[in-house]
Amino acid sequence: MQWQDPGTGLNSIAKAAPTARQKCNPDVVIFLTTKRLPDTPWRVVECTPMLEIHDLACLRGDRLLFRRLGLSVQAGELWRIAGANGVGKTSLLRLLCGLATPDEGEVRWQRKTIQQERESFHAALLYLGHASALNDLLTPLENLHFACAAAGDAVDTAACSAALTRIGLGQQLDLPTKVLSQGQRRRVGLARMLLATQRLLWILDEPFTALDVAAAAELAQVIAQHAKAGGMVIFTSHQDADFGMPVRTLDVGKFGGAFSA
Amino acid sequence: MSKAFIAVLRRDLLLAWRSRADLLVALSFFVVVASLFPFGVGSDPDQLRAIGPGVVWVAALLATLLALPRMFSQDFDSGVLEQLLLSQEPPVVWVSAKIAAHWLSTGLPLVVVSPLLALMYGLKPSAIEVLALALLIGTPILSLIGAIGAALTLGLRGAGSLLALLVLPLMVPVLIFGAGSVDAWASGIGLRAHLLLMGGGLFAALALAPFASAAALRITMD
Amino acid sequence: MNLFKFSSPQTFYSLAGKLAPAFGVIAAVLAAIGLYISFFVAPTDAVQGEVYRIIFIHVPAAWMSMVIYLAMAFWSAIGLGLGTRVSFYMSKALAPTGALFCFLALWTGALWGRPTWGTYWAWDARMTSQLLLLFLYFGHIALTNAIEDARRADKAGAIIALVGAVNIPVIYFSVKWWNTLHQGSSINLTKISVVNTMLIGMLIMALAAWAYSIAVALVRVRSIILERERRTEWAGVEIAAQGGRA
Amino acid sequence: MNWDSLSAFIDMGGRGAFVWGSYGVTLALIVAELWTLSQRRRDTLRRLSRLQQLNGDELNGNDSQSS
Repeated sequence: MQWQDPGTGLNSIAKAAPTARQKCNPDVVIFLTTKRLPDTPWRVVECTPMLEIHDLACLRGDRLLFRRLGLSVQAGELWRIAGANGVGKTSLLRLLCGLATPDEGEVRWQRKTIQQERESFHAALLYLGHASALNDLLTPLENLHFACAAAGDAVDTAACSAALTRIGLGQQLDLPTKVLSQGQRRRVGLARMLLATQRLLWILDEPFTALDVAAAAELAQVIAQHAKAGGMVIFTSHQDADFGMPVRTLDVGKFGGAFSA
Repeated sequence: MSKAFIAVLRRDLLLAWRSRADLLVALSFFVVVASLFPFGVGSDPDQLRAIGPGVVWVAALLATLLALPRMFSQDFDSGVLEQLLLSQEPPVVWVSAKIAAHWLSTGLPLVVVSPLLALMYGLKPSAIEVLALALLIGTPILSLIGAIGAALTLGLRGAGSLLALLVLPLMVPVLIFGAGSVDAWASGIGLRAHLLLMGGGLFAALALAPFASAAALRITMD
Repeated sequence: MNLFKFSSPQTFYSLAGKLAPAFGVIAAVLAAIGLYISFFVAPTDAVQGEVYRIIFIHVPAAWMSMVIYLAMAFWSAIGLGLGTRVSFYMSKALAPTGALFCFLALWTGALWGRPTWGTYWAWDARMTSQLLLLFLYFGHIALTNAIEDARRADKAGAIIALVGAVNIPVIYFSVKWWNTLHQGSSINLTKISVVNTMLIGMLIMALAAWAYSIAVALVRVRSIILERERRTEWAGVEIAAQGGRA
Repeated sequence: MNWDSLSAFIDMGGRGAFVWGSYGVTLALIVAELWTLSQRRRDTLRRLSRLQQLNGDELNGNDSQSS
């Protein structure tokens, strides 16, 4: 288990700072925040996690889904959110994105809460939810192009159709999305990932659902590539996939509510 | 104009075009409701001329109301709204685009068809112009106010009737000045005051309603 | 189980429990004095006769319905701005009483109108705005009840209360404009020659209505707080203590 | 004192129905509101303490995770 004790998360970082000063080279490590101390000639590098979750609690109606949930994610890490149905995996992902407000605790992106840093956080975030975010009357190409443009990515139609062709939807570019199968719809999301590699944090809700073996392998490869390039991926999944790299696991069930009034 | 605004506006207009059959239904509703009144109140030309502007306005109000749930519900169900909320742009930008697209696809056709109905009610050509002008200024206000209600009632059971209860009282001032402008013009008082007030109302609604709708959408999605 | 450590609902709960009876007593005393003045001190009106005595409830009810809506908007703004849950609870607790006074203003207005102007209902600016205000109350209550998620209901209710409050002056002004333009029913509401005792009676009745509204809202907010804060430790204790007696 | 007798008081100068109609409905609605308020408090307490008991039983047994 990699999750930190939420109460002491920041303290342990502060304590770790002296060692970091000796070991890290500020010019090499990209994803670390650097700070100049007032009385010292050198810069102190604090090995800060990019995304920190502190003491998070989530209520759904009358049920307490989880509480005191803590997690810190650093660049290059791959996290799988595990837990049985209904423990609040999707709720957790929505909290991480800032779509929902936590009942307690907070989510921090580069040391600031995601509410304070909304714009820069959302610029660095790709979230693919349970719903496909596709409109049935538009073609996959139109859907993908709109998704990129609405998110604020400058991606032209050619790049969109190239991405769709690469993941095997080259024949369906100009068909309405309603004729696509579930797996094909999911592939549009895969294409969106290919076009969002510059976004550091990917949060994916059940990305493997409805994908066939080949597409699932391709997805695993895309995810692993993103993490190896310094990105972060947090996902939920019921299937096992081979990423060719270590996957850390957070079991939401362990933070389950002790009561449900 | 921002990228997200253009993207949302273009997409929503494209979608409106692809589902134009639905829009025609709302437009036919407008025409049918407005043509029902003579059967209820009789066909006395003077009376019809007197109630004409009001009838057209009430029908426009109801037709707008009928089309309002469509503004967000499809995107709510399909997850597009979630994606839009995660956009870098502040929500008010794309909410404005959605309201604009909604008015262009449902409000503007009402304005275009209204002279036809006014003719059926025996309004003079100049009165018809006044009515169309008032609708042109007034229907965007209806869409703007309606957007708040549509965002608040998103995904609720009985959203349609709840929406009507919420927004119709708020739309009364628009109805008063919209229908009143024709009377004012006909009685020689002049249009200026009415149109200025409606224009002011439009600016106020433009300045406030998108923010209120954006806040309402955030609350609904939370 | 000290998870939701917000003290303010708890403090407010006990504060409301202490204040509500006090305001209830004030309301009862003021109403008694007000009723005595309205029936036994205030003289018969020269023009309208005895029927004008309806204004001792009509006018305070109309005032109250407006004041309560504004109070709801005020609490809503505070709730949205500061995120204090108690503000939302107060806003919700005030709505039914506001709707009640709004209906009473309409009802007594109609009963006053019939003998005075020969009609129960006139499309008069004040009565029409009052009717629209009643619709605003209905909309608010219906919306907050239709939303199952309590937090969403709080905030959605707050937004519609604020939008409504912004619209109230617009509605009143437009209805007045419409009324003067159409000249359909010009009713002069100030036909009574107001004497001092009438004014004092009306003011005392209005104060009684204020005290009553505060008392009722405080009692209602206590139920709402218990319902919504039931997961907290203190509410659990309170429920266990009071529930046995209920 | 405005009234010669009780019947004059009730008659209200011939407008008794309107005056008492107003005051009566006001009184009735206020009584109804107070009654629903006390009912509401009692119902809330009863329901919540019932839930509390149920929940206590559940905690002593196995905490279920299904939704």
